[in-house]
Amino acid sequence: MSRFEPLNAGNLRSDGRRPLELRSFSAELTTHPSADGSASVSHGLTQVTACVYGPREAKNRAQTMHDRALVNIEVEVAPWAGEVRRQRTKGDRRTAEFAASVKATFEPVIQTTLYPRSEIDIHIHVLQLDGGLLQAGINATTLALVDAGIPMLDYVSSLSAGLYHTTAMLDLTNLEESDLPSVTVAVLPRSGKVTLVSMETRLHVDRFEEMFKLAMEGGKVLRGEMDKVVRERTKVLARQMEGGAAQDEDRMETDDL
Amino acid sequence: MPRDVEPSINQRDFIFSAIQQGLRVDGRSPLQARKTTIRFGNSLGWVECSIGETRVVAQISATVTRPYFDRPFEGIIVIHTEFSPMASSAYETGRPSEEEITMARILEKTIRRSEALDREALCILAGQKVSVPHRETNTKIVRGQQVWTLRLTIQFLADEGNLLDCACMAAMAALRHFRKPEVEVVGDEATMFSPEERAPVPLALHHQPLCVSFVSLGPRNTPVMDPSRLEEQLAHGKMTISLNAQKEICVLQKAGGVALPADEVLHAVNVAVSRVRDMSDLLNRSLEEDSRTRVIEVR
Amino acid sequence: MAAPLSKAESSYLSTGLLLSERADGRSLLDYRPITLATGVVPSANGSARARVGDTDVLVAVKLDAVRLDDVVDGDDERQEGKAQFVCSVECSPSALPHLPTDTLPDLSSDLTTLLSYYLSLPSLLPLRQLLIVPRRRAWQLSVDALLLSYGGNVTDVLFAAVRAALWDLRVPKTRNFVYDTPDAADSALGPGLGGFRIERAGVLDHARGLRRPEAADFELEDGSDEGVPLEGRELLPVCITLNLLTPIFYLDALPAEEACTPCRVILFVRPSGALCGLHRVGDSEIMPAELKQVLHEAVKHGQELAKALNDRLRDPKIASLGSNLGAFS
Amino acid sequence: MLTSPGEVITSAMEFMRGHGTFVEDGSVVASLSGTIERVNKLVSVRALQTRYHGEVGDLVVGRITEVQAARWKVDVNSHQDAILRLSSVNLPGGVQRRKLESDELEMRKFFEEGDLLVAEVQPMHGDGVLSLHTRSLKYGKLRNGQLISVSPVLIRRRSTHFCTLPCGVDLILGMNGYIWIAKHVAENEREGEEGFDAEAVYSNKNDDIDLETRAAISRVSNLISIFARHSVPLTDTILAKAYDWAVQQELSPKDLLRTETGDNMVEMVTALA
Amino acid sequence: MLHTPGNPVTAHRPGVLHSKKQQHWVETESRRYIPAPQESVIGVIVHRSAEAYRVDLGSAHLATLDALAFEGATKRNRPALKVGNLVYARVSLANRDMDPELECFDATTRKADGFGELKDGFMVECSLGTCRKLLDSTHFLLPALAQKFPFEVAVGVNGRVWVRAGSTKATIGVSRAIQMLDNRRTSDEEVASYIQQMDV
Repeated sequence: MSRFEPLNAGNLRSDGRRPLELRSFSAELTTHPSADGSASVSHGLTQVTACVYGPREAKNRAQTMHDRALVNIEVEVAPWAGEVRRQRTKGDRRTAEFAASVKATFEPVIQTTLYPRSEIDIHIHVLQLDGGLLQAGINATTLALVDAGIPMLDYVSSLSAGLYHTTAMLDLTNLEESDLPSVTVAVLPRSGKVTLVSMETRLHVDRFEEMFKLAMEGGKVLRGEMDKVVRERTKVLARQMEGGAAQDEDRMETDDL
Repeated sequence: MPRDVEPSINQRDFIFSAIQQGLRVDGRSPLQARKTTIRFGNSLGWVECSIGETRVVAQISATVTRPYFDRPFEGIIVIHTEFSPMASSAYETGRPSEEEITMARILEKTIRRSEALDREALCILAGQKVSVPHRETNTKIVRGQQVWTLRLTIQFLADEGNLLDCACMAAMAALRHFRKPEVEVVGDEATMFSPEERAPVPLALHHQPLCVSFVSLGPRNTPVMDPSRLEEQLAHGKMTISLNAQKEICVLQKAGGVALPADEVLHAVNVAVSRVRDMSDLLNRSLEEDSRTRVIEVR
Repeated sequence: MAAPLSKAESSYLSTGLLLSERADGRSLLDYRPITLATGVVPSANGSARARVGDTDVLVAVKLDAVRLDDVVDGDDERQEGKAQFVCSVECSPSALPHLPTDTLPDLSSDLTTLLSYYLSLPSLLPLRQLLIVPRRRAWQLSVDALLLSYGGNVTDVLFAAVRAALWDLRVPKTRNFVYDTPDAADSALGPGLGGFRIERAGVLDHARGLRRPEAADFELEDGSDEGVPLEGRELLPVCITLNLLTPIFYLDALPAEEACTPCRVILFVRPSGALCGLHRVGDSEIMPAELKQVLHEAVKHGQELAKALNDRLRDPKIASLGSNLGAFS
Repeated sequence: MLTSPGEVITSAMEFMRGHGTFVEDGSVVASLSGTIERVNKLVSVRALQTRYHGEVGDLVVGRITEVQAARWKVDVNSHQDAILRLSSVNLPGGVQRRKLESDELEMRKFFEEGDLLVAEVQPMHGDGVLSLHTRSLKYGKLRNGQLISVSPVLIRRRSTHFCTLPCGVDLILGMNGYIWIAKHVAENEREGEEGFDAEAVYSNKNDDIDLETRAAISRVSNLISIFARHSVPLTDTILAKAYDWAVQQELSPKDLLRTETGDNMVEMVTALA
Repeated sequence: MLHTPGNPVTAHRPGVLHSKKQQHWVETESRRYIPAPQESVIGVIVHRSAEAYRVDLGSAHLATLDALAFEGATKRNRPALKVGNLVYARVSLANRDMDPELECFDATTRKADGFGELKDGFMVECSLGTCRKLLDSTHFLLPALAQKFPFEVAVGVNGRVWVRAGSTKATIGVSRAIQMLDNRRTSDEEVASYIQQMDV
């Protein structure tokens, strides 16, 4: 039915990218000063914000765990996020599944055992959606957790990949996602291990490996981009806190923000 | 929500140290599945599947309805999963837990999203005009835009681990076992025949995806196939792969949990390929045996 | 709404209010600085974000072409121009992290009701402009707001953002056309046409039945990405919330101040000074004499607010930067 | 030296891991983003934004969240509410008075939900829950002012966290980032050991506060939030300087709400330092 | 089990009826335990506080185990059980209006009497009926196993059996034998032959 051509004759994708080129990535930390940590992440037109509260006293004591912190995820998709206006209800299965995946991804990475009986609440807002919901949600959550100063074993960076005939491509848009077999992975870059793999489209076993491994490589590259943002922010904070000593540079840094 | 009581330290330590030696408490090796059996009921499309002590019943019914507005040429399949406290005291009626939602979603992706069923073949009449269907003795005549709506109900009877694989097997078996009444279309009029008049026809399936689940267990995160309930509770991570006999992955879901090296994921995929081959063989064999015992009257 | 206050704190705050010396040094009718940015959601037809203190609201307006009910009789005028809108206000759990999440839907639905009230104010939306094909097609507005964080005075900030998003809205230019023959009309069924699908044959049957050479459908004009601003956007009402702590009343409450104020009056004021809506929220009652004074001040400050917002929105820099609207009194 | 989660800092053979790090495969790895600190063989990472991690002897400002059997739960911006036992507060009728059964039934007479208090962190019990005490005349219920909360990392450990600014405002800089700003009460006006009575210590009534003091409190409060926005650590000296600057510039408290004014202030005051 | 003096005896649970002299009881397949005084049970610690532990018995309510109800326990010297530990205890109080209470010693002698924390090993869950079979000294299973290798076992009437043998394999062997006995589809003969063929 679709006349959409994922790759043109010049080996370029519909938005002009080369197959392994990522969309423009940008991130900002402490977007919500009232949260303990927050971050906003954009992959092209997809924009997701995450706010972290905690570790803090659990609201629902029956749910607490005696040996570690409870991680709660709430996801909200803005009605205007997708192409068609849609108001999602609380019980929406897709949203619930998304929240469950993010939760299971971060539970083993956050050092929850340092905070018994506490809870860490993570609120994810999807402000705009053009493919890569899971990857943007995971990346925003990673950055928000770093921003909140919650100890983690590593970054978690996530990326999607697809396959058109034999060409693998990274960081899919909505159009590509709906047309190509695709996989989303989340990696722990230091160990190179994969914590999340999600594929929902039919693909022969033999063609899976290349796409899967490329997505993992891409995820590691993305970690570098995320770390840049974190370091920039940490540098600014550190200078400001030092006070008088580095005043001049300090001002330059704040101007950059 | 009552949380399941977590397994005791003794059970955890024992299972972890056993898996280090390649042992499981039910005597299996890590990549060995429990005995799988399929039992067909009297009515077509009623299947009970069990893996070890885990038991699931899948049931199919078909009705004629109007299609969805945006998909006028396709039939409808509704998948309904029923978790009840009967399967395990951890389940409660009412708001489904995360685990239940994840399971229902994987079933949905495996059966519906992977296009296991030819939905266009469920279309009876794609015409535009609508008139009231009228009845004769046994033969029903339908007019207008009409499609089959299949309702797949999955009931969980006992949860001793790995409900998902069992449910998927039951569902696919039910889809293959089911027969829908034959329909003859002349012009823009369709005639539906009762089973007495003409033998009902099987559903058109594109392929037959089945789920294989693994958990990571113990200090070295040993991959374990077909986990028991206790193993599931103690697992550091879970991964489910849906495949068909043509070696096509339909769903691969590892939603978080402990991180694994890429090669371990790929290895699991390969293990799943052979497990699915065995399960498909079993399913085909069971269906054949059943059809031999069934006398379908054809006039 | 905020965390509970101690008795000493709330008495310190309310005494301060009665003495006209507020916790952050403002006087009773001072606003905090308002930050406004438009065009923040690229995929929407109009959007804006407004921030006052910690209160942060994001609003997006989208336009969808919808089919009007095929009613022939009745009030023709109304039918032709029946403006349609859907709206929602969602309150994110991070806006009010102290609240249990199950009380958020109440706040959401209260604000949604208020927004729906605002949008259905007579002559608020330019019906003629939103009509595409008379009797057939019109633009439906979806106005969705997201309360991202809460720092008091949600209503005023919400409507400042809604107003800015409507200001930012561009209505696409369209061209109507008529089907020549019924055959041509039939062949146009089914597949999409100019991106919009005719949903039922009934529309056309009906058109033929009337035998009027009416426009049947439309297409978007080429090269008009820009669209047209909403007519009368300068005249959109603003929301002014007055907090009543008899005998005084004040504007732009902080969360802690809200917690020790028994009654609020929410007013919608046109830039002309006309009052077009009034809601009382809270436990206590108002005496008519007090109300008179309240209305007087509300209208005065509403006009000032509307003027300040309009001036700011006319500034071409706002779309890219997001600008700071000074505190005014 | 900056680091981020998952980054190997050094070998675990030579160094010991401290806060914000963990050991894996023979290396000390950072679990936080922040600055690396080395004290002898101990390596730790200090986050530049985090919740309060209690230490014994810290002075904190907290808010009662719950009244339980013979104890209160107190929000101190930490990962769990702290505990204030009935036996850890001064009871009316003399410092040495032992607690009675009847006190347990009237706990809300001392502190009720929402009440603010200043207290000291006591040696804690096994599972990391902070325990507080107010058994000093300096500690107890807070009145006559307003609370502002900032990131705990902006409050450095000092000899005293009770300061009096020249403008006639008392400050309590809680280590947990909660700061109490109140009307100055002279030392001799405080209730002495002798005159310790429930009325005064657990009173919910404020003294009369004149407009000038209120304005000073507002100004200090606005200055603190500006510094917090710029992540400038808070001390009484920097606040006093900022206050003088604001008065010099003839800025009313509400003028400080403007972003540009705030930016100016930080620039001027930190340059003076 | 059912024992009502006088009046006609009526069963109120399904099962196999057994009679001995004047007593009648019904053997059920039930897995739900209803605590009764003086019965020995195996519980999992699910919560600890300064004074007592809360213990899951697989029954409708959690039971309370006083931190001092252990041999040699004093105010200063209490057992340090963690959440998740197993205890072998006796029901000291079972009242339908109150949570059941447990003790890990004989209240009169204050001796452990075999009760207390169960260290290591593995816990098998089975029906209450299987537990009673195992407690019957004439039943073949445990003696048959003991012929093969030495092992320790604690049987709680609440459907839980704790096993500890010299090796992991041996422990698995015992627990599998118990599970086979528990399974309705396997006959006693099959269980016996499994034990015979067991290779440990």
